[in-house]
Amino acid sequence: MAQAKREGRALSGYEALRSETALRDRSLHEKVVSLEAAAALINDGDHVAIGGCMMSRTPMALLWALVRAGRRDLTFSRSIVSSDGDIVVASGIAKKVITSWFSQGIVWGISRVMRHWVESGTAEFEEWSHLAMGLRYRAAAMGLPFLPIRSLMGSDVQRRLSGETREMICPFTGEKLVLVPALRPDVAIIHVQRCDPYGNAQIDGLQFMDIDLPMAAKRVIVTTERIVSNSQIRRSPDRTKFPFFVVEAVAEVPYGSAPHECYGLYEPFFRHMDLFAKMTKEDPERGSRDYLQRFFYEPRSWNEVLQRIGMDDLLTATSGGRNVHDE
Amino acid sequence: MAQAKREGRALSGYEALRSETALRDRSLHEKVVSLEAAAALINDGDHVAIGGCMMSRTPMALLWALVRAGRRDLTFSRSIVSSDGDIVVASGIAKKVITSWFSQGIVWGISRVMRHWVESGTAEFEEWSHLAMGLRYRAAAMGLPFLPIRSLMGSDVQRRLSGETREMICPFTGEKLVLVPALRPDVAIIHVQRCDPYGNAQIDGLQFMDIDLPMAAKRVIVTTERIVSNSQIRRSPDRTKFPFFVVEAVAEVPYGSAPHECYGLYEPFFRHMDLFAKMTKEDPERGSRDYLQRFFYEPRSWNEVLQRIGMDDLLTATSGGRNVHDE
Amino acid sequence: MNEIGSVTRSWTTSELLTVMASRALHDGQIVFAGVGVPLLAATLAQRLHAPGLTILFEGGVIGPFIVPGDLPPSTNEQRCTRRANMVCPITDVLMLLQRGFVDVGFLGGAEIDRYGNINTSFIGDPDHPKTRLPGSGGGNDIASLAHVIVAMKHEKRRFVERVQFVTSPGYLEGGASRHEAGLLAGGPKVIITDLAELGFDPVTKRMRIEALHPGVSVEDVEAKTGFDLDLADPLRVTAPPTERELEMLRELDPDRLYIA
Amino acid sequence: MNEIGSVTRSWTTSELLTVMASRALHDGQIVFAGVGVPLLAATLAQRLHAPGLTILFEGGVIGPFIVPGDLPPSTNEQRCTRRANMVCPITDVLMLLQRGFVDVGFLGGAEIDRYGNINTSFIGDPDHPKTRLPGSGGGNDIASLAHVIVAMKHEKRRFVERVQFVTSPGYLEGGASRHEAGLLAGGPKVIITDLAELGFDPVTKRMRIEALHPGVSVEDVEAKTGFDLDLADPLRVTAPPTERELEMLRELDPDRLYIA
Repeated sequence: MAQAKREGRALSGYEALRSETALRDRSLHEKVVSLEAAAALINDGDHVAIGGCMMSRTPMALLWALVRAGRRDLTFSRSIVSSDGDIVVASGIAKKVITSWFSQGIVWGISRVMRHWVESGTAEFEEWSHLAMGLRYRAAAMGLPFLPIRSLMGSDVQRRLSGETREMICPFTGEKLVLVPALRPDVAIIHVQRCDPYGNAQIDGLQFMDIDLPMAAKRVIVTTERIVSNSQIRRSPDRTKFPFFVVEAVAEVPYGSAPHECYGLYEPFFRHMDLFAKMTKEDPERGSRDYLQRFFYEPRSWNEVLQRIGMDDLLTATSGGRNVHDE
Repeated sequence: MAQAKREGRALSGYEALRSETALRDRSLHEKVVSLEAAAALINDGDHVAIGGCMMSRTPMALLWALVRAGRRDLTFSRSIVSSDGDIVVASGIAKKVITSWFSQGIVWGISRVMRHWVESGTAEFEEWSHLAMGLRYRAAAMGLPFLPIRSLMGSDVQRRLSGETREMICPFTGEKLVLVPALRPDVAIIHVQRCDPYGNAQIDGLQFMDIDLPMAAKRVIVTTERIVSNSQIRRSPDRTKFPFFVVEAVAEVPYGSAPHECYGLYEPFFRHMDLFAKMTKEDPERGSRDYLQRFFYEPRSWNEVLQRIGMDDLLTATSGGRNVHDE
Repeated sequence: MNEIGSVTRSWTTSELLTVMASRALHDGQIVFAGVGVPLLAATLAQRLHAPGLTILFEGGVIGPFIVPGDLPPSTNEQRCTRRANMVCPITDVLMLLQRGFVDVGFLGGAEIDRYGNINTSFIGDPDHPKTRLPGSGGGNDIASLAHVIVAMKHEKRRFVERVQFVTSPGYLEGGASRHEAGLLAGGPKVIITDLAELGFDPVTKRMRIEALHPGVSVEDVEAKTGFDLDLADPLRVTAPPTERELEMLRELDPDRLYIA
Repeated sequence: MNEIGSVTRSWTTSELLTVMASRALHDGQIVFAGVGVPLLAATLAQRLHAPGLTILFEGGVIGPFIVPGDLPPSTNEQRCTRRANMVCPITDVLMLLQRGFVDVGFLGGAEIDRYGNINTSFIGDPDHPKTRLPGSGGGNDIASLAHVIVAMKHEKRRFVERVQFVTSPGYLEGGASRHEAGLLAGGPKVIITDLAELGFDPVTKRMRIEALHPGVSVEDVEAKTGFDLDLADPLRVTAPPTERELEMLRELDPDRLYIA
């Protein structure tokens, strides 16, 4: 398996994509696993794409399990990274983060954790524009080697990525276009509101890049607030955002995005996010070590993490989350 | 206006696209018009993209109004064309149909109407693959001059379109790719289940190419089963499939897709479709003349068209339509 | 009832095609199916030997299940969404072909040639056609990007040396020509007719008889084919449709819309 | 309270920036806004003079309306969707920029230079940065594809001759260089600071003072700018924030999260 995987990586081009995809088990079958078993499906060195964006639908419980499992040398990619980025670099599981924006959040200023680990060269932060990230995943989802983009040109963002992008002259218009390469994660980890045991996933509200991500990745692991029956999924098939056959495992994890939000169910746990910012502000190294100790290493289950975050924060976030369409 | 339009057409490339788009009124304002007024927004010679697919969510009432208005030299494009294609060629409003498949429907055999008008050279049927049609609209929706595709190659479909497509060698993989050019209709006409007075359109069930189409076109006209309040739209903004600012006019037309279907509301009017097939089978010219006379020219309102189609057919279609999620 | 050679059979040609096509499908596959024989074949396979098989419809439907007696008129109306797992835009469902998630697509055609190229566009000169056919639809995309099963009646005018127009590419001029044209995946796999199952030589990509239906001879097939066919070695004989297959099939299409 | 030159004003710097930015927006425009000053400015404009103005958020939100006192923490959480007309994928909302539907995008930055290039990535050598900043986000896309309004505090270390890293392109090296680089649309339009409004010479694309806020002199601006500024002719003086503007603004942000 590990051998096949390494070979798969060495391959490139369409034929490799096709044979790799053909080998995936795409049959309709149940694939419910525990959170810990889901984390065990991710290997050292994998490129892991994180679903959601910023503080929303972050698969935080799965990241918690990955940190505890002591995975190493992971590359993470995501549209925009918040404290999830801080945690994967501070815990040492990430060697690289590919994203368009990396900080806890505007209201907390520039992340000291990101700064410490990136400025020291311990973790790499590879910067693309937000649209470029989106088109890279979309190219992969479309089975294409690239997509053209009209931004990036002239900037140092592109210059710094020069080995990665190409330019072409459009044969129809004579205009210059930048080509951004398909980004094909080894694993996409995506948190959703509901999913059936086969992996049919439904997402309410903000979708971010989570329609393209599961189609782009080589494997997909879903965490879900609730596992629902296939019948419930079939009652509104136009709400299914990605199909079962791309999914390898489904784990039910209520509040699996805490302390980030899950649309319609809970808002970000702002007080807890303040706590994280405060703990890591003065001494990011010690602060994040303390934070990880208290909320990642000591709790033996995700429920225990939630207990430590506390009922007050959880209920406040829930109350806010349920107000989403309240005018 | 007509002058500006002709100039706009002569232009090509991104700068033309940008200036044309910048000139559109994209403000949040009400734009409800009658069916006839909606038809009057379409000019002779326009390229009109038809939303929906086959016998589903066809903006038939608007086509009825266009035929009655005696518009000329129109080019139509659509993912797949059913009797709507027969009607636009038989009525003489279309000089060209760009699509991937053109016939009334598999169960009725090859359309005699399509055959008669196309084989005689009166109307042109330009054939693309279905995915190519989709990617052409999508390229336009993305503000790109083309998208790459991995089909078409080696076929006579591509050969016959050779002036239209390009080939390139991928600078990342060395593989050959076909480039299909953006298809930018002058007007997209789209029928939906509900839309607010500003043009925020929500589509249930099958979406076909109707997410890309309105973003691709230079102007968009929506017909809707029901005009709903903006508040109702805002209660589920993730069901809005295209935004108000691309829409120029909204007309409320219940059963506006008859005798085709509208998901969740009514199925195709099969008996009426049989009638159309029967009338046009022996002598497509006389048959479609008779059909148009009876169901297009004589009725003075869409309601009268529905009356002529008849209550029985309407109720049967409605009963079928409402059963969509009935197992 | 249906008579070929000297054997009288208790099934129609469409029933035979459907049963044989269903057997060509395997559990766990993802299958692009049109209405009619393809959809019936895929559904039959699901019910008999491939419960984990997934159907895709061109209209943008993933994992539907048809309701017996309520067959959809095409792949683009709401009946196609019955009990579906997902509904999505057309371009995205077709993209699954390009992404490589689809194992098999079903195609038919007015003509097929020795290299499995299919014509659904023109009979006669495309500029002045004798018959303008409905065209590619998703056929070109399916044929370009997936393995293809063809189910069609065996007639000399349909099995031709060279199709008049390549709507959906097979192995083009044979040999490596498909790959050289840039089509790096897929290709025709099996042609199921009322007489035989035909496949392609792995190297030359010429069509060959793989198996004969019971009571059919090589000569019977040759008589209805417009070019020389190679023969697979060994040449199999298919098992006739079973009672169970036919019963199940007739349950699916009680009005005999597609199996008459 | 806020003191500049000799005039005492009854507004904060953020309030001034917000009011001036709101005035730069017109009815019917489609505006890409981040949280903070941009969102407040766009909302203020909607309520005062641009009721048909549409806000877009990077998280995939079209036409939201913020709830006073319940401001979103970023453009990517559910608070951003309050009273929205549409929610869509991020890639698609950013695509509106490329398609040309967006009139104006708001940007800020650590540094801006004489040609309106913005740095939000690195202070110091990118390979060994003194400070790694959060990066582009949608900034590069907005700056590449739309007209840009920048609202930022006027400080010498922020208004520099040449940014250390071009995250979001302005007019690059000036003149036609932006167009030549392949950026065929958009570009920085106005820079609003606590001292002045700055624009760009139509030909050289060098930054110039277009208007001074009341009580501010050209020298005040020059003293806080790291390069020579051109002057528009005539040089306007802006009207101070009105009571109505300030009241409305304070209603929107009663906790003074962004206007303190």
